This record gives sequence, C-alpha cells and structure tokens, in this order.
Amino acid sequence: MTGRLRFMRSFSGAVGVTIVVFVVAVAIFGRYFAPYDPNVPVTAPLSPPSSHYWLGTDFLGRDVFSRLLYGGRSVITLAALATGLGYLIGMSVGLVAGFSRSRIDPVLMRSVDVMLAFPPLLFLLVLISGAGTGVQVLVIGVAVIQAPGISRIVRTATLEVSVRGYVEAAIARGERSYAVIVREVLPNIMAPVLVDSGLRFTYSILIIASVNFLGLGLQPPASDWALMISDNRQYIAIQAWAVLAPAAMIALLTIGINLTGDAIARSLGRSYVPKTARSAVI
Amino acid sequence: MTTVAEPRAADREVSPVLAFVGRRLLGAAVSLLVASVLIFIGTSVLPGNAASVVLGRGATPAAVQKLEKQMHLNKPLTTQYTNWLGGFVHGDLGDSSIGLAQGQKHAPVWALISDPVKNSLILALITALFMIPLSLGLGAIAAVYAGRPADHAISIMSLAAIALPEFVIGSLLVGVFFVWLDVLPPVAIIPPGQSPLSDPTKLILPVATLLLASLAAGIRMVRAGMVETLQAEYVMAARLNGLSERWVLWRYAMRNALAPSVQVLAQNLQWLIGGIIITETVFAYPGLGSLLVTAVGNRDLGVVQSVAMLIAVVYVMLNLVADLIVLLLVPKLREPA
Amino acid sequence: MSDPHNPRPETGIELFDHRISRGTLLRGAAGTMLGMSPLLAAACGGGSSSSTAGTGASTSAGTPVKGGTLRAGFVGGGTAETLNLYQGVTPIDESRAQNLFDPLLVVNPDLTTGPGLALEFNANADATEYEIKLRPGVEFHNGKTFGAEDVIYSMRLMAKSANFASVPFVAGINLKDLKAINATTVKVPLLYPDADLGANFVYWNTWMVQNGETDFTKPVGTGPFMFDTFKAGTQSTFKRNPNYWQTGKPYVDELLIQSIDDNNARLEALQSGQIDAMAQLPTADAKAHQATGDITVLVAKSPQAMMFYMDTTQAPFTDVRVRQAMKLIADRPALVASAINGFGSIGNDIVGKGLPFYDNSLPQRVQDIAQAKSLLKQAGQENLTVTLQTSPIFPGFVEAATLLAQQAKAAGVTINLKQVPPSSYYNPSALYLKMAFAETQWPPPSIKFFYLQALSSKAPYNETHWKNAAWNDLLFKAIGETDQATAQQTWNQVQEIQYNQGGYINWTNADWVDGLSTKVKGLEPHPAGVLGNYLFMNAWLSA
Amino acid sequence: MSDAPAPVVQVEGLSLGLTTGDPVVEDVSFTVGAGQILGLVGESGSGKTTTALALLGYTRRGVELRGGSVSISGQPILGQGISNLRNLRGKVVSYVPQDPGGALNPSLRVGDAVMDVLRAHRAGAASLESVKASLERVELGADPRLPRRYPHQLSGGQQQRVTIAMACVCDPPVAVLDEPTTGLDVITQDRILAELARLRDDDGMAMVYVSHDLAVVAKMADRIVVMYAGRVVESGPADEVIERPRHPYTRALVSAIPDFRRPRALRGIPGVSVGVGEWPSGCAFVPRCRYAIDRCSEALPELSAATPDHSVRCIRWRELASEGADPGDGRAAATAVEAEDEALLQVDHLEVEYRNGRRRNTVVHDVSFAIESGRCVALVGESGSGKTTIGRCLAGLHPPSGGRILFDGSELAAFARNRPLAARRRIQIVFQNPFESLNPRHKVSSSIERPLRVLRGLSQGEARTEVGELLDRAKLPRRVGDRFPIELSGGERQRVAIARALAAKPDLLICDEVTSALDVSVQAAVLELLSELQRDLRLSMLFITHNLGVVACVADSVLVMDRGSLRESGTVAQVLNTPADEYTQRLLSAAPCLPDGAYS
Repeated sequence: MTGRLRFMRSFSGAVGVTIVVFVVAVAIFGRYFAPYDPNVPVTAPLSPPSSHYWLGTDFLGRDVFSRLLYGGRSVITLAALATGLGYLIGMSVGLVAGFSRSRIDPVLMRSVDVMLAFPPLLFLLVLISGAGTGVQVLVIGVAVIQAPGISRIVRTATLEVSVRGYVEAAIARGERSYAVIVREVLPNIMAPVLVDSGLRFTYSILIIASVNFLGLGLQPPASDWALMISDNRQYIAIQAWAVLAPAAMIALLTIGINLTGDAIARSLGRSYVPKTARSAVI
Repeated sequence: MTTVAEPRAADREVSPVLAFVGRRLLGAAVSLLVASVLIFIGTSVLPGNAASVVLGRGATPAAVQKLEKQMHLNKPLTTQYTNWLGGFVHGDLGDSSIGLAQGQKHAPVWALISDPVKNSLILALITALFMIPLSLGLGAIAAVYAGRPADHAISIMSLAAIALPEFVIGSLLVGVFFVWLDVLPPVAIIPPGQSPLSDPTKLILPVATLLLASLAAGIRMVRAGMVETLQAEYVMAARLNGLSERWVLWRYAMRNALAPSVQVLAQNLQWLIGGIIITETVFAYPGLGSLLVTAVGNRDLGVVQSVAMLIAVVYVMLNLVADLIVLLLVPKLREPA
Repeated sequence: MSDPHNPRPETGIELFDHRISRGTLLRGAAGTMLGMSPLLAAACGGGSSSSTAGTGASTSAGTPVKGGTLRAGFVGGGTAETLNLYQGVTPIDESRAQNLFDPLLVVNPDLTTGPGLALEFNANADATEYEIKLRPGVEFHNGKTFGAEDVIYSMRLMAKSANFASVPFVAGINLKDLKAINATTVKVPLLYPDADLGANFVYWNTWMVQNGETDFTKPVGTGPFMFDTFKAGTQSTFKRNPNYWQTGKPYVDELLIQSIDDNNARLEALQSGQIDAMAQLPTADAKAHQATGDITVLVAKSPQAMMFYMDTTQAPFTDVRVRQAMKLIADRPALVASAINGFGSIGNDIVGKGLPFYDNSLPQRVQDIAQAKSLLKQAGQENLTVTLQTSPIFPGFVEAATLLAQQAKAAGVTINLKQVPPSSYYNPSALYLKMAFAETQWPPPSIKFFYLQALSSKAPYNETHWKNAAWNDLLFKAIGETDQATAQQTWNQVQEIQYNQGGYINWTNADWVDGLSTKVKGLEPHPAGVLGNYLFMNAWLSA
Repeated sequence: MSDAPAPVVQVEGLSLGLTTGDPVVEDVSFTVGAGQILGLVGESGSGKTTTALALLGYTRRGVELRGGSVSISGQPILGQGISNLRNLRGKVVSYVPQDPGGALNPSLRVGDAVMDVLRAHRAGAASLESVKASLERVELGADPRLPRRYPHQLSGGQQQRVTIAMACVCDPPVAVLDEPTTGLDVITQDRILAELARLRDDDGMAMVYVSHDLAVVAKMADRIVVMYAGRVVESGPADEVIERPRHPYTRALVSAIPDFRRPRALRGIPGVSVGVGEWPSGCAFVPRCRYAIDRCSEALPELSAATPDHSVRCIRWRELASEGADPGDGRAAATAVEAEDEALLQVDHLEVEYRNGRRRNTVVHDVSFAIESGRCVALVGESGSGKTTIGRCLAGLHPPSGGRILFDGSELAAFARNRPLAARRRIQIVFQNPFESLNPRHKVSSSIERPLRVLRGLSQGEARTEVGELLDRAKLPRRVGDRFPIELSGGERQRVAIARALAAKPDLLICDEVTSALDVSVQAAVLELLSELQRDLRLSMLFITHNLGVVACVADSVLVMDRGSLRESGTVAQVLNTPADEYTQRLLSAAPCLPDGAYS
C-alpha cells in the first residue's frame, strides 16, 4: 500500500477527500443544474427561501441558489492560480537558496525575511490602489504574498535532501545542477512541501474574500462566493442565507482540504504539519 | 581515575548571547531599511501625479504647484526618501498630504494617528493575552490526546474558524450576541481621547472575532510542535526513569515544544496587526486599520508611508522579541558547546 | 451678454446615500469624495414632487424637551474631513457646516426660500445689480455682530481658487465693486443679468463667515451650535449657541457627529443606542425596518436625479433616433422598485423635478419596445451592441445598469456591462467625460445651475457633449428673463429640446433615506438634504 | 563463573505482539543473578529491544503484552498499574538509553536531570549531595561545574556517564542497557564498558545488556541469550556460547564477526532476516540455514538443553556438535605488491577546511598517500578524524584548500563537474547510509542505468541489458530491478549502490563506511562481495572505516588518521600486529574482539 493511498484509509482523510470532491464538483458542474440565470433578478430583493428559490434571493433579487452553483468556479480558479503562482516563485527561490549553499542563500533569505516583515494586506492595498483592481493584479498580489513563506519551507527541505547519498552521487557524476535539482531533489521535497498547500489554498481564498470585502477585489455583477459574502454581508439580519450559503461552501472547502492535507501528512509517517502558521503566510 | 577528555574549550571572545542579539538587531535594522525602501517606492509609484490626485477636483495648476512644493515632490526621489526616513527615525512622521491639500501649513501625521495607534495596540494586546495561553493550552491538549476525541474536536473547531473570513465571523457573532441575544454591543465606537478600556463590553466581540480567526493557526502549530517532542527519546527515557506523567509532560515535552511555538505565535501576532483592518471596519473600531484603508483610498501618501513603516517596525520588533524568548528557552543558543 | 466661463467644480454630484455599504470608505466615498463636491442647495419655489413609495414618517408630535446630546452617525471621510465649508465635500462636512454657520437665504420644506441672514434680495430693473438687506442684531459665537463687511469678505473668500466648492456660486458677481452701503445693506453688481441670484446663496458652500476668518481649525459662525472639538475621520462635538438669532433653539445642549464608514456598523450603532440618528440608511434595510418599526425610517423626496447618459458625439449615439430608442427601452418603475427598493419617484429625462421653472407639462415617458425597435430600424441599428460603464459609486447604479441590460434584450439591444472602480469614475484625468454610455447623478440647487454646468456651451461637465448654439442662446435668455411668465415659457422650450434630443435618461429622482432612534423628535423629512436637511436645531430627545 | 546466585531477574514465557496481531516476541525466558550481566544478542528485527523494554513494563506504541511474567527481585513487573509501575522504574529496574545525546533533556542542566530521578523516588531525601555522589560514582565528580552544564556542552562519553548515573542514583538492583556504547568511539566505549563492569563487581548490580555487537557482549556478559525472529535460539554461559555455539545461526554470527587479531575470510549469512509478520511455521532460520532439512520447517523446534546450563532451539544440534568448525579458508596473505607500477592515485600534502560563517577549522592537515591499482587501502580513524572528508575530496564533492590529488598522473580538479568525463567515470563512491544512498522516487534499474547513460554514453537498450549483469554481479535477483528502494533491506540497498558504482566500470572505488550501518551478518556478505569484486575486476579501493576488524578482512594496507593528521601507514600485518604509533596502540587495545578460543 503506497503512501498515497494509505491516507485515504484514515477516517479523516476519507471524509476530507469526499468533501473536497463534492465542493469542486459543485463549483465545476453546478452551473448546469442552476434553475435560474444567476444575473437576472427573479423576484423582490432579499426575499426568504421559498419553494421556487430554495435559498431565497440576494440584495438585487437574484436567485442565491443559482448564483451559488455558478459562484464556485472563479473562487477556486483564482485561489488555485494565486497559490500555484506563489508556489512557482517560492519553489524556485527556495531551491536556489537551499541547493546553491553559496552567497546567494543568505541574500535570498534576508529578502524573504523583509518580505515577511511587510504587512501583506497593506501590500495588497497599495498594489491594488496603484495598479487597479484587475483580476491579474489580485492573483499576482496574493501569489507574491504567499511566495516568501513557501520559499522558506522549500529551502529547509532542499537543505535536508541535498546532503543525501543519491544527490551527492549525482553531483559526483558531474551532472549539471539543473538536472540534479529536477531529477534528484525536487521529487523528494514535493511531499513535505505540498502538505501545507491546503492551508495556503484556503488562505488565498480568504485574502481574496477580504479584499472583496474592502471593495477592491472582484467587481459585480460576477457571481463568486467570496463576492456574494461581501455583497450581502450587511443584509445578514434580513436574509442570512445570501451570506451563509457561500460562506458554508468556502468553509466546507477549507475543512475538506485541510483534513486531506493532515491525513497526507500523517501517512508520510511524520506528523509533518508544516510550521507555517496562517500568519506565517502573512 | 582520570576523567574523560576535557569538554571542548568554549570560545570566549564575545559572550554568545550578545553576539546572537547583535546579529538579530543588525538583521532587524537591515530588514527595516529595505522595508522602508519598499514602502516608499510602493507608495510613490502610484500612477498619476500624486499632488493632483490628492487635490481631486480642486487640482488647479496653481494648487498642484503649491502642494507639490509642500510635499517636496519636486525634489528628486532620493532626497524625498532620505528626508522622510530621517524624519521617521526622529519620530517626525511628516505631514498628511490631504491635510496639506486642505491648505493647512502643517498637518502632522502623528496627531492624526496617535489615537488609532493606541486603540489598535490595546485591541492587539488584549487579543494576544488570550491567544497565547489558549493556543499553548489547547495545542498541548490536542497533542497529548492525539487521535482521540478531544484532538478531533479541537482540530475541527480550529479548521472551521480558519475557513471563515473575519468579517463573516464578525457578522455571525453580532448576529448571535446582538440581534438574537442582545447582550453585547455590536459596534465599538470609542470617542477620541477616551481609552477603549473605559468600556470593555464594547471590546468583547472584536476581540472574540480576532481570537477565533487567529487561534486556529496557533493551535495547529503548537500541536505539531508538541506531537514531535512527545515522540522524542528524552520523553521515553524520562518515563522509563519513573518520572510522573504530569512532570514529564510539563518539564520535558512542553518545555522543549515552547521554543518553536513562540516563533509561530509571534507570526500569529504579526498577522493580528494586519488582520485587524477587517475587524476594525466591521465593528467601526477607531483603530489604525480603518484609518490606513481610507488613507490608501485617498492616496494620502504622508499617512500611508508613515503608518506602513510603523506597522513594519512593530512587525520586526515582534520577531526580535520572539527570537529573544527563544534564546532564553533554548540553552544551546545561549551557551555554545 | 458674456458667458460664464468659470471652472465648475463637479458640484453637480452630491455624495450622499452612496454605496459605502460595501464596508469601507475606500470603495466609493474616497473616490467620489475626491472626485466631486456635493452641491445640494434648496431650490426656491416649485411645488413638491409626487412620490410613489415610502412616505416620510413625521416626528414632530409633543412639546420639545430641552437638554441632552444628539449623536448623529455619518459616513466618515477619513483624513479628508474638513471644517472649511468652502472646501467641504461630504455629507459629514455639510452636517458640521450647516450647524456652525447660517445662510443668507434658508430653504423651506417645500423648496421655496425664506429669509436667513438676508431679509431681502432686491434686483434692479435689468437684473444686473442686487441690493441685499441683512438681518440686524445677529451675533457671531465670539460676540461680534454680523454685518455687511462679513458678507463682502465671505463672497471674496468664496472666489479664491483653493475654495473650489464655493467658486461657481460667486462666478457671476463683480467682486471688485462690492460695496457696503451701510452696516446692514450690501450692493452686489453682476457680470451678466441673473433674475434669481438668491438661488446661489442657499447652498451650504456659500454660508457666511466672519470678516478675516482664514484658519478653519477653530471656526466661528453664527449658527445654532458652537465649535468644541474635531478629530478628522473620528468624531466632532459642538455646544449649544445660547444667543442664537432663532430664539429658543437649539433644544439639545450638545451635538456629536460620529464618523462610521460601514453601513452595517452604523445601523447597529443606531439599534444599540450608541448613536441617535444615522444618515444614509441602505434602502433594503430601510424597507425591513419600516416593517419592524424598531427605528424611525426618515424618507424625504428630493430633486436628486439618477441618470444614464449618452455622449451625443460618439457613435451610435450621434443619431437622435438611437437616443430616443434607448429612452423608450428603460422600464423606469421596475428600475426604481429593484435598484433602490422603491425609494424614489419616476424620472422623466429632464432634471430638477420640484424645482422652480421645471416643465411639469411634458408627458411622462414610459417603456415602448415596439417604438424603440422601429426607431432603431430607421437608424439602421437593429441588434445594436453597446457598452455601459457603471460603478458602485452610488447605491443603485450597478443594480440599475444590470436591470437595464436585461430590459434592453427585449428590443434586440445588447448592453455589455463594464464596471470601473469609483476612484476613476468621476476623475477627469481617468474616465470622466470620456465615456460614451455611463451613469451619473445630479442633485442641482436649481435647473439654471444644472444647465449651466452640464449643457451650456462652456459647461465644465458636459457629460453628453451637447453643443447647440441656438439652444445656448435660448438658455441665457431664460436665465436673464425677469418676467416670471416669459421666463417659465422660455425654460419650457429649453427643457423640451433636451427631453426630445438630449443624451440623458433620468429614470428616478431618489429619496433621502435615513434612520432615527424613536427617542429623536423634531426632525422633518426635507427634500434639500439628509436627516431633515441637517436642521439639528429643531431636534429634541423625548424621554 | 560463580555458581548461579539467587536470580534477581526472572522472565518466564514472555510474549509480545503488534496490536494488529502479528507476534513480535514469543516465549522468551531467562534469569539474571545479582552481580551478573546477561547479554541479549540479536540482529535488527530480532525483538531484543522490545524484550528489554518489557523488563521495565514499557511497550512502544502499537505493541501489546501477550503473556508471560517478569519479576525483578521478587516484584512482578507486568500487569502493574501505572502508578506503582512508575515507582518500580528507576528504583527496582532502571534504563540506560542507546543515544545519550537524544535521551537527555536538552533544556535541563544535567544535575537537575539526576535530581529529577531522585525526586521521583525519594521525595524527601533528594539532595545535592546525593546527586554529586552519584556523578562521582561514574567519575564525573572532578569538575564541580559539571552539574550546571547542559547536555550539548558534554562529550558523548560524558553524556552516557550521566545517563548511567541517572540509572544508578536510586541503587536499583537491575539495569537494562540498550546498546549503550554504539554511538561512541572505541576508546570511550572501552572506558564505559570498564565503568559498567565496576558497577557489577562493586555494587553487585545485575544488568541486561542488549546489543547486536557480539564482540562487546562476549567481553562483558556472564551469560548470553541469542535471539532470532522474536525467539530465543540459544542461551548459555558466555564463553561456552562463543567457543562452542550449538545453533547454526549463532555459529554463522560468530564467524561473521571480523576480528583484527586473526584476519580470516568472512562468510556472511545469505538472505535477509525474517521481518515481523513474516514468521514461517517451523524454525525461522530455515531460509538462511546451511544445515536446514525438511523436518526443520515442519514444526517449531523446542529449546532443548545441550548441557544443564546451555540450551539451543535446533533439532540437529547434536549432529552439528560433532562436526566441529568447518575449515574457513584462511585469508590469502596480502598479495605482494607487483612490480612497483606507477600509483593509480597520488595524494600530496592534502589540506582541507570547513567554513561556517567567518570561522574556518582545518579538518585534514598535510596528508599524503598513494593507492596502486588493484590494491585495497583502508583509511581508519574515529569520527571527526577527517577520513570521510578525504573520501569526499577524492570524489570531487568537497574542494581541498591545499595540496594536490593526482589520478593516473594528471591533477584532478576540485569539483567533479570540472573533471574530464574519464576521471568522473573511473572514480566512483559508495556512501554509508543505505537508506539514503538510492533515490526513493526512482526504481532500482533506473538508478543503475543513470551512470551507464551519463558516464558511458550507452543507449537505452544497451543500458537495460547491462543492468541485469550488474545485479547478478552484486548477487541480487534480477527482479530487484523494477522494485523501489523502500521495498529492499539495508544490505540489498547497499549492494544496489555498489552495482551502480560498478556500472561506470571504475578503476578506483571509494567505500565510505559502507558496512557500519548494517547488521553483522549482512556486513560480512557485503565485505565478501567487495573482496571478490576487487579480485575479479582488479579494482583499487579506498575503504574508509572505524572498525579495525573489517580492515583486517578487506584491506591490503592501512592508513591511521587521528584528528586530521596521518598517524601511521603500512601493510595490514605491520600496523595491526606491530603498531608503531602510540595512538594506534591505544586504538588496538581498546577495540573489542572475540576471545581467542572463539568459534571461527
């Protein structure tokens, strides 16, 4: 039973995976089951759930249930893109710093410390108010916030792996550093490095939702879980479902991802819950 | 009987603690310096002429000229930077660009932000007072009872809290404690000059929101640290020497799990300062966060630069304090082999 | 007759019930605040406009009780808040100014004007010079008596370019020849004939300050409240003016203005009794609370026009038939019901409902898809596709745009929405005055003011790029016409041309919607401004 | 041997198993008298540590007690409640850990650590004097400041003495020692063993000494119990078990131990020891036993008494007893050096240093030596002597800071990547830790193919066929090719690493402590393979090790290193029998070796 499958057997791992599959399915295929057009107002705004509109209508009178089915895709793609880009940047910096073991390492790590010393939400605010609220700005901004934390983990993992026999054997064979990294180092640091990707993915969702809340993120009329929350938040007393439904979906996604992540960490034999606090990302 | 070889002579040029602290201070200074460059470039690279943007509709050519002189925008970037940083170091946070635009000769940023800084710090400190013991306590419990119901309960709760953005947590709390139970004030309006502590009931919900959002990460990290130390050899050896379980947990496992947890909790506190922006807006709490957001919106360069620098200083200080605590906890760092 | 060539601040845009519901100042207010200054003055004359929904609840029952502190919550302006009424931009600035200072002429609930610090505004035969008679025996807070010199100083201060909010109101005055005939009379010569100069001095950016006032950090005025403390973006407090010229007022001892950016927080503050009055109550909450009655919802009709506009110089809107077709596509009652929850009257494509000289005779335009289709066919524009740029700068903007796009499908017109951030929507250096099809909001003090600022040949804010020399001459004839009947007749011609050929689609005149604690009495719905046009001197707190 | 004193430790039919069901230890019984040391010997996976821990009533997570009883000086240990079990541990039976560095609380001063044990058992009487006394007992009394020191400030030897002090502070009658000296260098190990012997003689302490190193056990123990796959296969007085081993496994084990006093060809035990959960029905040693017959695997052989005091679990022990030692062919005398052909590798005045931060410390100082082709040179020294660093310099993994390395006449660049392809091909290195020598993400075949493709430029097809031959040469079944390293034992992985080195057809093979992480039996097999390869392929080898026995079995000549400098060099016979240098002499006297009469 190789490592990958073992985590499925553990109870929380199985629960985690089913939740993630359910939420992603809703996000991707939900739109084909949406009873109404998400952007068309169907009845009076903020009307309570009824037989026609299972989750009632939002502040504009649009059907919350349909918007819920449409709203997953952008949240997940944006967060995935941001986290992915963050990993891309973070991994390359971490690998170079960890593997080179030369002057570059302290220089890179000092700049990482500086980046981590910079309040991330402020960085995003300044970036957005400078470069406008395009989706690309959001993705790049969140990626740049994630990168320092990732590079620190990757560097530690790389340092640990690059003293191992099989890496030194490759170096002794005179293989080019690039080949050594890709063939010998990278495959062996993926597991520990990716374990905390769950937490990072969740954090990307949250920071995008917060930016929306501050009014700088996605623009209406896009139907997006994070935006639905910030749009309808102030009418929570009148029509709570317009906020609770998307919030529940995001919460489910987070719990699912992290249960799976923890299960994978356990199946790696070490309770390798990464040292990155949510805040380390910040 | 000759004793075994003498322990290796410790090099005594400079006491290790001073060297350690010295290095950390230097590192902190460098980080702050680079952060200041980042902040300065970040804010002054905003498109459009800063002065005309701040003046908005009143941006007649004459007014723009006057404001640019007042904001020293006509000087080369480097001099602007050195003046600003020089002033910052001496505690003069410069003027609010908006203030200058309104024709005030001198609109000190410090006057604007002295209250909000105090309020934000109070909120952060109260939250920290609860977060640190709770994170350590719950994290330890989750680790000791790893795999059993207590552990699952704590991790599910912490996962749920991580999942929700602060403003949703805030709204839910207000929904429950004000709209439904009507026991707690939903907003924390503190008149200027009055300390938030004068009316603590107003602080309950904001602190609860911050706690729920930050506690989760803290617990997860402390738990991870504890689980690893519980599997350490010296814990098994201690048990095999007949030490009581409580004694083993506290003096062997917890003590060695503290150092990594401190670093993590410091990062959590740093997040607190950043994360306060959302919570202050939700509860209309007159803190640094909401002021900063409006300043960025108004392109009030003076305020944004100074407040960002202030937050960066607090960030770096927290790191420094965490490092010093770790120094106290880990003898290896304090007294070299 | 020379044209007024004064630079017009974007006074036409009143920042009031605006989409700060998004939780921060940043989204809308910050951008809008910088982008425009509120200009809502009471128009004089004209009957009150009809309203379709949400009657104002009256709060005047019972005899006033003296004492206590009235705490009013407004959307904060952050560090941009100011006490300088000639640079004030936001409603929170307006609330402070209207309680510290006094106007020459006050605006009555029926939008007619009455004597303020000026008892009479007498024009000469050809309306090229005025003689203003001042109210005697009025004292400033520091005990100095109010006189002609103060009026002259105020007018000259208003003209300074830095005081961008007040400049347009004194643009037509020959400042050099201003003369104080005696302590209570001022001679005001004009640069061009203006039959209704009084209308300019109702708006809060034109109220009177004492002679020599320069530094507005500790302002001295003649108003009902005296300055106590001020902290930009947080809170300001004012003490009762014991010898205010309207004897017996104000009733409360202290006025406290609190900045609360987030709508939800402001509403919760009102519900939890931390403030007594709340400006800008979101329409959805208003509807809900009208039902529950736990707070008093103060609704006031107003001439504040919400409009789509088309740039008549950019295709396809160069063709007047296309413009007319678009006007026929809009289903105005549906827009009002969904976008602003019914808090507004139906608009009729011309601005200034309820203001004097407003042409009530023009038929109310209704949705006519068939006619719209045939007009488009004639113009060769079947299945037309256009882009409507909207922004959440005002509550209802994005909602109305979404709904219009939906309604246009019936006529085969595809409207693509493009949302832009509030900070660039009214920023001339970014998008303002460059958009082909967009939205705007005008709360004009008088229709004269709107046409001068938006449609005249030298109009600084010509959103529809309307250029028509003949129409321009007709406009100035109307402005200068002293005879009431001929003036009304000329104004009707001016408005009819706009009604048929103009680029504006005015779908509603939105109401002011605010919230009051049930304890607050004495504040009446008032078309001129939020919270009963800020008349806190009338407010008193019942047990 | 003194007649059996009253037994202090009484173990009857002890059985333990995994919570998932598989047995780990089955029906183990033995007794230990006061002042007696019982050696519990077995390879990894034999269950010796689990048994030892059971004496303290401790089972690791996932292991549970199945049956049997343990009583120490009359007190039953198993089945006790946690509270009174707690005051038994340390007072009645104590524990000395294997890795002292890890077993001491890093944030606690050593004095306080000892005080903790005292305080746990004698609440009132815990005092500084008794701590000082217990430290003096283990000769740590000289330095008054020592109790205030932290573990990281002590040497390995001192740390172990502290753990022993902790184990004896309450004067327990019995101590369980789990491989206490494996992590230590030979000289320190010798002193610690002397210390333990003194405790036994002066204080009459009974000890259970768990170890995989038969040489050390032979030196210390009065009685020896040999375990294989969770069962006792032989037990008896130490000298009898070493000199007249009855069970085939014990015999093979004794003959697999390299002994520098009698250089002899080693015979490893083929195959791999049985893991938990894979126990066969009959005798577990059948798959690896030379004398196995069908009856062996029918039923589990009983533990029968060859003499009243020496029992063995093998049905054929009587026939084997008469057969006597099979004539191990004595190792051919070191082949005389052929004509003084030109040295393959020449190292002149090598200097190497490590830089951390600003401080530089020299690790290798002015070392010169040569390796002729076809010769095996052993590089011997304790950890920290610089021997591994020299190996890494030759392999191009660490740049020397002085001196020259000539290979086949031409000077070698410092880093491998700057060396010509030929040099990179002709020098190969095999590392110490088998679990990190192969990339876990690649199949064994692709790990071996890599050098074929990179260094010899073979095509995919050619490389695939050659892998098979290389596996045969390393005595591994070909099916190993498509398995992952995780599925192989330590010995098998080391053989794959050797196959990978051979793939490049090297002339010089650097072996950096290749067998020190392996069990004795597996070590012998690997050494056997290396000698064979060296003979067949006329390979020259640099064999780095700290084990003098291994040197005697494999090397032609020896270089002795101490703290970075070369102390002595010469042929194996010269250096091992008539050492000139004082350090070498101390090394040889301290190194544990089998008694003369040992079975060979």
